[in-house]
Amino acid sequence: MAIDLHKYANPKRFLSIISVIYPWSVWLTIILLGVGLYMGLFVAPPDYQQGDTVRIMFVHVPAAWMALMIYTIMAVSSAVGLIWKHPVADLTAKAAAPIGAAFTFLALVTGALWGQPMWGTFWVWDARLTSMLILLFLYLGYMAIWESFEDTAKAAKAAAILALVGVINIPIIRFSVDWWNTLHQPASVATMSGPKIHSSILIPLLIMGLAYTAFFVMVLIIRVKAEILQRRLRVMQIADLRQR
Amino acid sequence: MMARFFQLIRRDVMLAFRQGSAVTLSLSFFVIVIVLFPLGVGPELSVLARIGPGVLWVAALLACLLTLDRMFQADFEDGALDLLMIGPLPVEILVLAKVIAHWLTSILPLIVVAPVLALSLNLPGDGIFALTLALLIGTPTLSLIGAVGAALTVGMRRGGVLLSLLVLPLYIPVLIFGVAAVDAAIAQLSVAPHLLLLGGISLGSLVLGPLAAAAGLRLSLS
Amino acid sequence: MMARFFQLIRRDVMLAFRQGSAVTLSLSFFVIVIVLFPLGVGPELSVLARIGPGVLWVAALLACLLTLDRMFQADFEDGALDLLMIGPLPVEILVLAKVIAHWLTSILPLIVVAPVLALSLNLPGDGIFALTLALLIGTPTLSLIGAVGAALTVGMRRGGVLLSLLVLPLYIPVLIFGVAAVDAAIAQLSVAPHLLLLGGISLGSLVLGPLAAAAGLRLSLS
Amino acid sequence: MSFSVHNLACQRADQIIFDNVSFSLAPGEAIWVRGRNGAGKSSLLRICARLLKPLEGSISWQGENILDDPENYVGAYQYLGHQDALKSAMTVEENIKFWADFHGEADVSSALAEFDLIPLRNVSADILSQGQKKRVNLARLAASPASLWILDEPLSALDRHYISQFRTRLSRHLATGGMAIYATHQDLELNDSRSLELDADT
Amino acid sequence: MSFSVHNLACQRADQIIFDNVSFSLAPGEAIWVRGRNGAGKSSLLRICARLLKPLEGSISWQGENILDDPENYVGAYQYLGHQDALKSAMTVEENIKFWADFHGEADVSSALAEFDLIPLRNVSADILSQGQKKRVNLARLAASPASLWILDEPLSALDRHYISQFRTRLSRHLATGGMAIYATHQDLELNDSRSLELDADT
Ligand code: HEM
Ligand SMILES: Nc1ncnc2c1ncn2[C@@H]1O[C@H](COP(=O)(O)OP(=O)(O)OP(=O)(O)O)[C@@H](O)[C@H]1O
Ligand SMILES: Nc1ncnc2c1ncn2[C@@H]1O[C@H](COP(=O)(O)OP(=O)(O)OP(=O)(O)O)[C@@H](O)[C@H]1O
Ligand SMILES: [Mg+2]
Ligand SMILES: [Mg+2]
Repeated sequence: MAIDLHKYANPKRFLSIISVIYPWSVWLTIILLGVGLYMGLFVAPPDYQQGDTVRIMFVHVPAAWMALMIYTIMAVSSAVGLIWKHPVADLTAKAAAPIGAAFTFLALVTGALWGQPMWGTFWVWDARLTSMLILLFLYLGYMAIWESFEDTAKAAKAAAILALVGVINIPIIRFSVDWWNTLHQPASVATMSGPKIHSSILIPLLIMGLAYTAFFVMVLIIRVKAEILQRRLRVMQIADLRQR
Repeated sequence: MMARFFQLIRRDVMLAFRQGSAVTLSLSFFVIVIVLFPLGVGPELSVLARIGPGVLWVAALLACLLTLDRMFQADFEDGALDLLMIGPLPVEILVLAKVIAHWLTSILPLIVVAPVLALSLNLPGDGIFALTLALLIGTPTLSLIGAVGAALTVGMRRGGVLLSLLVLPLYIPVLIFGVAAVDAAIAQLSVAPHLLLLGGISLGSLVLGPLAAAAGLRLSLS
Repeated sequence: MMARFFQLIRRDVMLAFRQGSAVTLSLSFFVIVIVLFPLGVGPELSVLARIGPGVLWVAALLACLLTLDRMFQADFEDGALDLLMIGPLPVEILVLAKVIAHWLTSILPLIVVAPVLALSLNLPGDGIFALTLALLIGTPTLSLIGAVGAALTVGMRRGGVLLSLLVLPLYIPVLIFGVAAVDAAIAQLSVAPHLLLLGGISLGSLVLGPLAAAAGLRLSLS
Repeated sequence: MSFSVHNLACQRADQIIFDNVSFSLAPGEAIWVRGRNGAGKSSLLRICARLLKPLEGSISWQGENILDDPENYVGAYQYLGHQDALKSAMTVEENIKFWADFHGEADVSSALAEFDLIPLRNVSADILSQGQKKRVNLARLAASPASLWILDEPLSALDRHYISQFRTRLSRHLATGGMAIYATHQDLELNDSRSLELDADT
Repeated sequence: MSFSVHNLACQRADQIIFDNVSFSLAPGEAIWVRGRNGAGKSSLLRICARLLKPLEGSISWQGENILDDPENYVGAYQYLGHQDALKSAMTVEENIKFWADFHGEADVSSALAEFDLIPLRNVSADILSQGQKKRVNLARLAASPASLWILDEPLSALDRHYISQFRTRLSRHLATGGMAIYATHQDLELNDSRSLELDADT
C-alpha cells in the first residue's frame, strides 16, 4: 500500500497525552472561573468614572485576548499541518475554530454592551471594532471551507491556506488602536513598558484570562478526540470498501 | 516560457474586451456607484468632497471584488483551466498571468476614469493626483490577494461568499492607507509614507500571492 | 397552473439557498458595502448618520443590479430555460415566478438585515422603520424592471453592461423616493406620500414588467 | 394525432442550412434524422420543439399549425437536447421530479428504476459521469407522458447496455401510440423507423 | 519512451471506483479503456492526465514516477475531455491557435485542413454544431505534436466520415511512434489496439 491510511487512524500517543491533560483542564476551568468571577464582580473596586459597568471588562477583555490567541494557534497548527503534514495539527486547527468564533462573538457582544454606557452607542465603525468583526467573518469562512470540500485532506489544506493568509488580520487588530486613533481603549496590559493598570483590576483580569484558556483547552480536547474517532471510523469504512 | 506567459495575458485581455464581461462590469459598476451616490446622499458639495476619497476607494475595492470570481471560473467551467494546468507553464506563472490580465482588464480602466469621477465629486487637484497614484500603487495588491481567494474557491458551490470573506480583511489595509494618502494630499501633507506603505504591501503580495494561489488552484482542481 | 408556478418558485429559492450564489452574493455585498464605508469615510457618527440612508439605498440597488443577470442566465446556460419555455406555463407567468424568486432570494434577506446595519450607521429609530417599509414597498419594482433587462440580454455577449444601462435609469426614481422617505421620517415629517408613490411605481411595474419581460425572452431565445 | 412538417427551411447566421424538408408522423412511427456534422439536424429538432423559428414552411399538430397556435401542441411533446439541464445543487431525484411535476401527472420512481438510477437517486447531479447524466435525462423523458419525443443525440455517452435499454423504452413508447423524431450518428437499430437525410438538400 | 501504470486505485466521494489497474504502453501502442457508464473511465484518464490524484498506485513515464516529478511528462501528452474548452468570443482558428502556441511548435493550418475546418476558420466558436466543436478539439490535438494522447470519448457527436478521418489520424499518430489511451462506447475499429476492461474489478 503506497499510503499509510493508519497514520490518520492511530495517533495513539497523542490521545494518551491529551487524556492526561483533560481532567486538569476541567478542574482549572471550574476553579479559575469561580475565583476570577468572584474577584471581578465583588472584590475589584468600581471605577470612579464608569461605576459598576467596568466589570464588563472582566468578561470582555479576556474574551478578546482569546479570540486573537486562538486564531494565532490555528494559524500555527495550520502551518505545521501544511509543512510537516501532521494530521493532528489540521484537526487541532479545525477543532479550535468554533471556540475562537464563540470568544470573538462574546467579545463583540460584551464590547457592544459596554459601548452603550461608555460611548453612547452600541457600535462605531472604528478600525479595531471593524477588524474584530472581520475576525469573526474569518472564523466563519474558515469553518465554511471545511464544509465546502468533500475530501477532508483537501479541505484541510484549503483551510490551512486560508488561516495562514488571514493571520495578517491579527496584527491589524492588535495595533489598530495605535495606528489610527479611535474611540477604543489603547493597550494597557500588554505594553512594552509593563502593565499600566492597578493590580486590583489586573489580577482578576489575568485570572479570568487563565480561566478562559483552561476552558479552551478543555473544549479543544473534547473536540479533537471526537474528530480523531470520526476519522478513524472513516478510514475503517474505506478499508472495508476495499475488502469487498 | 515568456512567450506563453504573454500569450495567455493577451488571450485573457482579448476575451475580456470582446465579451465585455470583466471590463465593462467593473467599469460600469464603478461609474454607477459614483453616479448614484450624489443621488442618494444629496448633492451638497461639502459632504461629497468630504466623503469623496472614501467613496472612490470603496467603489474600486468593490469593483475588484466583483470581478475576482471570474478570474479562474470561466476557464474552469469550459474545461480550459484543465488544459492550462497540465500545460507547460508553471502554475505560479499561470496565476501571475491571470492576475496581470485581471488587473489590466478590471482595474486599469477604472483608474483611468477615476480622475474624472473624482472631479465630479469635487475633489481638489492635489487629491486627484494622489488618488491616481495611490490607486496605481495599491490596486495590484487587490488582484494578487484576490487570486488566492479565487483559486481556493474555484468550482466551489458557495464560492462567492467565501471569496469575499477571505479577501475582504486583507483589502482593508489597502483601503485605509489609500484613503489616508488622498486625505493627506488634500490637507497638503506628505503622501510619500502612505504610498511607500502601499508599495510595500504590493511587493509583499507579489511574492506571496502567486505561490499561495497556485497551491490553492492545485488543491481545488484535483 | 398555480401548482407549477409555486413549484418553479420553490425550485429557484431552493437552488439559490443551496448554491448560495444569489442569496449570499447580494447579502454579503450589502454587508460589505456597509462595513467598508465607514472605513473609507472615517467613523464620525455625524457624517455616517447624514449619508446613512443614501448609502443603504445605493447598496440595495447595486446588490439587486448585481444579481439580476443570474435571473435567466443560469437556466439559459444549462438548457433548463429551453425546457421551461416549451413547457405548459405561459411565459408571462414563468417570468413572474422568476421575479418573485429573485426578490425572495436576493432582496428580502437584505431587507431583513438592513435595520441592523442602519443601527450601526447610527440612524434613528424612526428612520430605520421608514427605511424598512420603503424597501419593502419599493424593491419589488427593482426585480420587476430588472426582469425586462435580464430577459432582453440573456445569452448576449456583452449582456452585463447593457443590462445596467437599460435598467439603471428606471431605478433612479425608486432611489430618490426611497431616500426621501427615510429623510422625511428622520426629520419627523410624513412619510406616507413617498411610500404611496413607491407603491404606485411597484403596481405599475407589476403590470408591465412580466409582459415586457416575456416578450424579451421570446425574442432573445429564438 | 399526427405531426407533419411541410417545406421547412432554416436559416442561421445568413446561411440557409436546409430547405424543402417535409415529413409526417402517425402514431407509432419514428423518424431518424440523419446527416453530416453541421447538416442541420439539431436545428430541425429545435424548430420542431418551437425553440427556433423556421425561415419558412409550416408545422402542424393534429392539423393545426403550431407556429400560429401552439396551444394543443404544448404538453404533447418532450425535447431532449445537447444540454443536460441538470442542476448541480439538486439530487438526481429532485432534478427529475421537478421536471416531471412541471409537466404534470408523472411517475418518477418507475422512471428512476427503468434507468437503474435508484442507487444514485440521492446523489448530487454534478458528480455524475457523462453517461449517468444522460440516463437522468432519459428518465426525465420517461417520467411524464407525451405523445411526441424529440431527441437530439439520445445515445451519446450511453454504454451498450443502456442503449438497448433505451431502445426497448422507445419501442414501448411507439407501441403505445407515441411518435418520435431523433437525430443520432450511432445506429439505434430500431425496426421500422424511416430515415430523413438532410445532406441530400445541400 | 514508455508509459506505464501500476496498481492504480481511484476514490471519489468515499467510494473506491476502481483499484488494481495496471497497464503499460510502448511506442505505437494504443489502449481502449472500456466499461459501463460510471465504471471510472473518465476518472482513469483524468488521473493519467494529472488532473486527479489516484488513491494509490504509480504512473511512470520513461521510468520516472510522474506523481513525484512530472517535469518530463508535461508537454509529452495531450488531453481531450468532455468539455470543449472553446471560447465563444474567439474564432475557430484563434481557439486552435492559442492552444497550439501554448504547447509550442505547432502546425495550425494543416490541422485545420485535416478536419475540414478551413471554411469555418473565421466563425465564432459558439455557433458551431456539436460535431463541429468536436472537430475543432481534434484539430487542437493534431496541431501540436505530443507522444501520448489521452482521449475521453473522442467520437461522440462525430459523423461516420469524421470518425474514419479521425481513425486515420490516430493510426498515423501511432505509426509515427505515438501512444494513445482512449475511452469510448463506440467502436473505433482500430486494428491492434488492446483493451482494458474496467468493469472486471467492480
Ligand atoms: C463591540 C465593541 C468592542 C470590540 C469589538 C472590542 C474589541 C477588543 C479587543 C479585540 C481587545 C483586545 C486587544 C488586545 O489584546 O490588544 C479589547 C481590549 C479591551 N477593550 Fe474592547 N472592544 C469593544 C468595546 C469596548 C468598550 C466599549 C470598552 C470600554 C470603554 C472596551 C475596553 C477595552 C479594554 C480596556 C481592553 C483592554 C486593552 C488592553 O489592555 O490591551 N472595549 N477590546
Ligand atoms: N467529482 C466527483 N465526485 C464524486 N464522484 C464522482 C465525481 N465524478 C464522478 N464521480 C463518480 O465516479 C464514478 C466514475 O465516474 P467516471 O466519470 O469516471 O465514469 P465513466 O466510466 O467515465 O462513465 P461514462 O461512461 O458515463 O462517461 C461515477 O459513479 C461517478 O458518479
Ligand atoms: N446559433 C447559431 N447561429 C448561427 N449558426 C448556427 C448556430 N447554431 C448552429 N449554427 C450553424 O448551423 C449549422 C447546423 O447546425 P446544427 O447544430 O443544426 O447541425 P447538426 O446537424 O446538429 O450537426 P451535428 O451532427 O454536428 O450535431 C452548422 O453549420 C452551424 O455552424
Ligand atoms: Mg447536432
Ligand atoms: Mg466518462
